[in-house]
Amino acid sequence: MSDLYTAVVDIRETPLDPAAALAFVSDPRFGGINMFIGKVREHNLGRIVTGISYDLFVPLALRTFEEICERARKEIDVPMKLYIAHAKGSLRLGEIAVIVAAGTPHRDEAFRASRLAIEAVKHEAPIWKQEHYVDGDSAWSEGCSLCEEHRETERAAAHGRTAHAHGHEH
Amino acid sequence: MSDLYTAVVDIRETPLDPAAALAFVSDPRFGGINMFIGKVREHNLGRIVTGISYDLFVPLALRTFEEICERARKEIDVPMKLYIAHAKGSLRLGEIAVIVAAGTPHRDEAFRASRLAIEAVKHEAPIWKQEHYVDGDSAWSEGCSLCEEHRETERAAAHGRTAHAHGHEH
Amino acid sequence: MKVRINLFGALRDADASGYIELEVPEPCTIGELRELLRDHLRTYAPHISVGLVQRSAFASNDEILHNHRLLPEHGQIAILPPVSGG
Amino acid sequence: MKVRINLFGALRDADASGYIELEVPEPCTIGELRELLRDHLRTYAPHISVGLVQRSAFASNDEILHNHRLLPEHGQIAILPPVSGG
Repeated sequence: MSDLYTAVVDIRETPLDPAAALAFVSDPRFGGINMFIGKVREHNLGRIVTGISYDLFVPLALRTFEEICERARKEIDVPMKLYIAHAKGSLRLGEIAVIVAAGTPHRDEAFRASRLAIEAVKHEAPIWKQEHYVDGDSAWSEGCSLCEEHRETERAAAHGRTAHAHGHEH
Repeated sequence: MSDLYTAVVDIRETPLDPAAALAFVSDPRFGGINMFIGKVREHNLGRIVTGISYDLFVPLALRTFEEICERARKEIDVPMKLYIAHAKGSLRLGEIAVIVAAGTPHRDEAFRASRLAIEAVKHEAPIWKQEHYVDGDSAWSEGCSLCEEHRETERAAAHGRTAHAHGHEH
Repeated sequence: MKVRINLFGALRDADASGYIELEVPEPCTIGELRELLRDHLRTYAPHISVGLVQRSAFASNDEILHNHRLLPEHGQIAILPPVSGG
Repeated sequence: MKVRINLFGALRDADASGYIELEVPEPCTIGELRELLRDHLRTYAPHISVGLVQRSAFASNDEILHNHRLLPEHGQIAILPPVSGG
């Protein structure tokens, strides 16, 4: 398991660190490293955002990250190091919310592992985003149901377009 | 053009710098950043590699990087910052040969821009890799022809499997 | 038995304490707990949408618990509204 | 006219100086230059494979020059074997 690093980072204590992610996934066996960084951006759905608060159910979030790592390893099936870290707390514009990094022998594998991981973090991990707007208002983002019964309904409603095609943007 | 950064870095002077790449592609408009890093790895095609020398035709390489950036912008068609830097000179095991980074509003765009850029760098930029092996031997890597006449032949030989399906691994 | 339901995300607005305690029959399935919570919120937190409870999952520290599952014995559970990480 | 062909990658092994100078007719197409270079290498650098020259592209500082193009007037050109960056 030392090839997998998963963390929930309380950003009152320390920011997320891309250099640490790169160092973790580097290895003499690996020629390809892919890293995805999610940051707080200025606009969402037409409103001006000043910050985001992230709420997490930490024990299950960490367990979900580990499961995601195991799945990436199984699906891509090459030697691999994976790093998943998500912020907890209140972030300002431009701060890092999530880092996913993958080191693998070749580039295609690194891109695939990193993409798989970030999609799974977004759709499966118990994490909630509350956006704060310039006018002082706040709103919890529309999200992705973890409830299997409900997912089936969403899927049917999407008429099989894709497995994940409900209305919200994420 | 200030949204595009392209460089050939003489690694006798300075190493490639992932932090600089991330800083360059960061922007309040962007929620997604994807970075690919190519490193010298220990093994290639079963031989133990101790280092790689990169030869570049610099003016055309830089022009090619710029063309790649313009193409990414056109194909993906969202606000975007792109960073492409390639090492020139002799690298040791674990050192960085290439960095591609893309900042965009959303994550799918960042992944696509970064992937498009690294594929184009590998297949189109005038760069040559000489591998040095533990036994003292060296070899220039088999590569991808820039010669249109020859590409057609390669494509025909590949029986239309993919547009780029010749025998070598890269 | 008494169960403590820990709240997250938009459901934190249901109670400032961060949890809701309910008296439930024993044994109690997740589906039954969902009904009881819905009734509770209708009375004590009418600003919370019924649809949100419907789209939420219940979970232990280790896994999502679907409607047919039984309540964990230690009487602690989390309710997870639709997620929006990253 | 005299043309200087700058060498890269595996073709550097054709001449330690990093370039080859050839006398060529004027005007001269890239296709004709390719033939002349092949003949030259057959004599002066027989260890270089003819196939490698065939798979190589000629280029100015700005662009690849295909076989039907004319040699640039300043008499400098690069020959680019198959590329392998990244």
